[in-house]
Amino acid sequence: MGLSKQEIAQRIAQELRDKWYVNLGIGIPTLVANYIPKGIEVEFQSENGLLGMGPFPVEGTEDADMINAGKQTVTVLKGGSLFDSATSFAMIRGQHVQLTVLGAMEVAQNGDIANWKIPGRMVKGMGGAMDLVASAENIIVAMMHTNKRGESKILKECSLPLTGVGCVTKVVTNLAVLEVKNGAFHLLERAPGVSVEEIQEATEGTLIIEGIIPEMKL
Amino acid sequence: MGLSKQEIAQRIAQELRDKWYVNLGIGIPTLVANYIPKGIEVEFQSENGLLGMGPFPVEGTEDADMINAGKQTVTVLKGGSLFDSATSFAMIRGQHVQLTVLGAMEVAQNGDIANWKIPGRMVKGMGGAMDLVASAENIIVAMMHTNKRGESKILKECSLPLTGVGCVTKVVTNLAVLEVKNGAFHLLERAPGVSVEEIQEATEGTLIIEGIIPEMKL
Amino acid sequence: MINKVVENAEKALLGVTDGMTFMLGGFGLSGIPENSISELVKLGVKELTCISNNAGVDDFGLGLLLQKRQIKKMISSYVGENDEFERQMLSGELEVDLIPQGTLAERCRATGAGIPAFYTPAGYGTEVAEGKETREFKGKMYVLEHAFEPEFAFVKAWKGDTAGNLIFKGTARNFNPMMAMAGKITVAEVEELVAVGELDPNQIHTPGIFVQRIFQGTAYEKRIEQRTVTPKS
Amino acid sequence: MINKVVENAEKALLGVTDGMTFMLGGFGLSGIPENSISELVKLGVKELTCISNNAGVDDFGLGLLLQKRQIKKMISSYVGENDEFERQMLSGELEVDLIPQGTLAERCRATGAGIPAFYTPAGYGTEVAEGKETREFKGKMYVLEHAFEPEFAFVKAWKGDTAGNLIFKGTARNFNPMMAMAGKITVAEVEELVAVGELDPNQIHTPGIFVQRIFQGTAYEKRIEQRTVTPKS
Repeated sequence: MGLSKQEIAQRIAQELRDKWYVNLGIGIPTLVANYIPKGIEVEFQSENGLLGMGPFPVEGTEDADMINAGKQTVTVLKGGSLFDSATSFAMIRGQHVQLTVLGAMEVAQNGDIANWKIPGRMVKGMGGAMDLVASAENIIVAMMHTNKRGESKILKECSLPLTGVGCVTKVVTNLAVLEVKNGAFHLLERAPGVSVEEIQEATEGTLIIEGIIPEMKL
Repeated sequence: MGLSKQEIAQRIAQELRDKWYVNLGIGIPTLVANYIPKGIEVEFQSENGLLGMGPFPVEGTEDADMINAGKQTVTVLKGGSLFDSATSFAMIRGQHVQLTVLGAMEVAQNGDIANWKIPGRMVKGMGGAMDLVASAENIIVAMMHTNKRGESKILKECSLPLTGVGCVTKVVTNLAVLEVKNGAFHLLERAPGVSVEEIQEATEGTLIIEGIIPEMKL
Repeated sequence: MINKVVENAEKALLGVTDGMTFMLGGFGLSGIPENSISELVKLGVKELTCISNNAGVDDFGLGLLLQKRQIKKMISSYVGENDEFERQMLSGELEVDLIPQGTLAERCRATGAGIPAFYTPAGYGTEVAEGKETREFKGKMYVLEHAFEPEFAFVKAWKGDTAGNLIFKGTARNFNPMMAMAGKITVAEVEELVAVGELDPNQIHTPGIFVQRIFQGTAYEKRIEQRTVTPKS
Repeated sequence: MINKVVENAEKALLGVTDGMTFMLGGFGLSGIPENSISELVKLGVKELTCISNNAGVDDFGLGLLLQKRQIKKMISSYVGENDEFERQMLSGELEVDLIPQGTLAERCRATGAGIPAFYTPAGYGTEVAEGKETREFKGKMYVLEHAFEPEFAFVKAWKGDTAGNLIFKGTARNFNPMMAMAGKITVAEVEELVAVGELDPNQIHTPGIFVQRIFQGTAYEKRIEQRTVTPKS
């Protein structure tokens, strides 16, 4: 029901603004780079030490010394730069990156996010996610509204160990665009064909619905 | 009486060891570079961002973009490197520099040093001296044993505002080589033609004299 | 790529007002933002707090702002070589905060890197540490030092591209890279402004993300403070 | 210039013993010290604490040391992609300390820069901050993080000269420069060892002062973890 992963990325791309530096997490967020709106310039930062990240290399030119934070072979655009990990996180911690887009297992109505650990299961680590969510002013989460069992991931309180506290500003799911403020989820847009009632039902956290909720335009 | 400034530098140069990185302060310490013992390799660090500092440039090749911490035009040797001030003081604070040689107005028997401020007079600032003395394991002070009025600068306690506490390991003056340990100055060597009594008289701090004190060899 | 180019110093300094806190790169007279300083003199903004390792000489560098009494407070590590500075300081017209050079460099970096405070051994047991928190780590004493909050940072580079990437030359690098990181608005003036693609991404000293405005500087004097040479043989 | 060259990995690792703490550069499999890791396997040293952003894959990188059960504890930010790691961790054979990537990078730099501790926002309010000091600066909460104490750091560079100066290539730079700063003994292996004078002093990423031993590496595999390409059109 609702948006595909590609469409979630497409909707998030509408949030990009001219002259923003953007860090895209692994998964759906990475796809956002395919939908940059016309007429704006953004630069993608990869926290392993790359600014001005370009598309995948042409077959045969891939280089083990040129990867992104997802360990995929990538390229650097003209005007890009390479640097060490301390400088990279100086950019992130110092709020030089205007937008972070990342995935989540759970988001809470106070802006908490959980996306790195499921107790009892294998723990792979937080990578750069804790630095990113503790630092960025704009944090958009790309995620499915519910888990495979149909349970809401848009919660009153996170049940999983947190990645960051009170930091998420917006959530784009397969069902809706939600703004996180004043301790609640504010419904901004519906996915095409999805009703407000369906969103309400899939949302465990407090959902504020004000006025007529428009359908997303993709 | 005793050594010239050149000779003080010459004596200090004997303290250099193979493979040491060395920071030389302004004044007498700078002259140490002229007396590197044969058969050893040392590299000079200048805290404004230069490692492998070479001699003054040949007339006509001087460059405003290549100076040392004393603002003198210098050169960089083959194998040298240039870096920013934060990296430079990372080298210093992180104890990657094996020896610091600097001047002083006063040194005390507990290793305190004062060399940056005379209250009531114009204060020029400490520059990098406080970082250097707080960090280096080997700190040799190059100074005159007494001031212009003949008063000792080798003291029980510093009277001037401190640059660093308990940090000086050795003092080379126009009269003597002193080791600073266990709360006292230990007389190691006399300047040629200077007697132990003359050194004792010029020293206000506790002076330990054990056995026969040899004359310096220059 | 995001284009950071502005036409000239005048455009680059848009928004500068009285009472602001600035960082200015350079060590001695090497690597100082000559064009931005000239523009500040021209603008006549006053009551400035200037964070800069040195204070120039009487007729060059920050000395020019001192002559016009535009500076209220200097935060530096070494301020000799400047008679007007001395006069204003001794007369109490000018506030001066002297801090160890390595602490100054690290505080600039911390500002840009989102580190609000760190511990350093420099100055422990001296008047520099008075009123500051101190603490022992593994048997050695340290002082807690904080980040700054500059509104503008003015830096000078050798080469820069339109995306704001900078390369410095020789020891003119000094404080410029950390101050570039630290400015809320960082203005970079360069000796040579080039198109994107002309600088090797692997050899950038300051990535463009840290620079908000860049312009082609003009008429660099690059004065030498202590000309020391080896005679031609 | 001080000559740092040693003949090979065997000479470079002289003094390595059981129970030591190492830093190892690299992000994923990019920029890892392949030769030093092979030598550690050969030496068979055990009970190691390894500080490295990742833990390699089963049959490459730090995975090779894990296979031989040489590692007692891993300090990393992300350790997926490794079945043997998972088995040892879940069985309790392997201690794992997971810390945010930026905190890891900054702790490495702090180690080399003589900064015993600093404040960072990363991990505040999470289990990463449990048992750690927290503190408010200007309305935001931060966690106090400390330097490490590694006996050896193993880094891999693209080019290096006999004085120990290093230049990295592309994103293979990552953690290598800070770890080079941090090692009590830093061992650098390079793809190309050159004479002094062949590297531009203005373009050095790691000044030689941070490197105690350097050697010409051999037989680099430089494995790619996720080969993603654009088809030839």
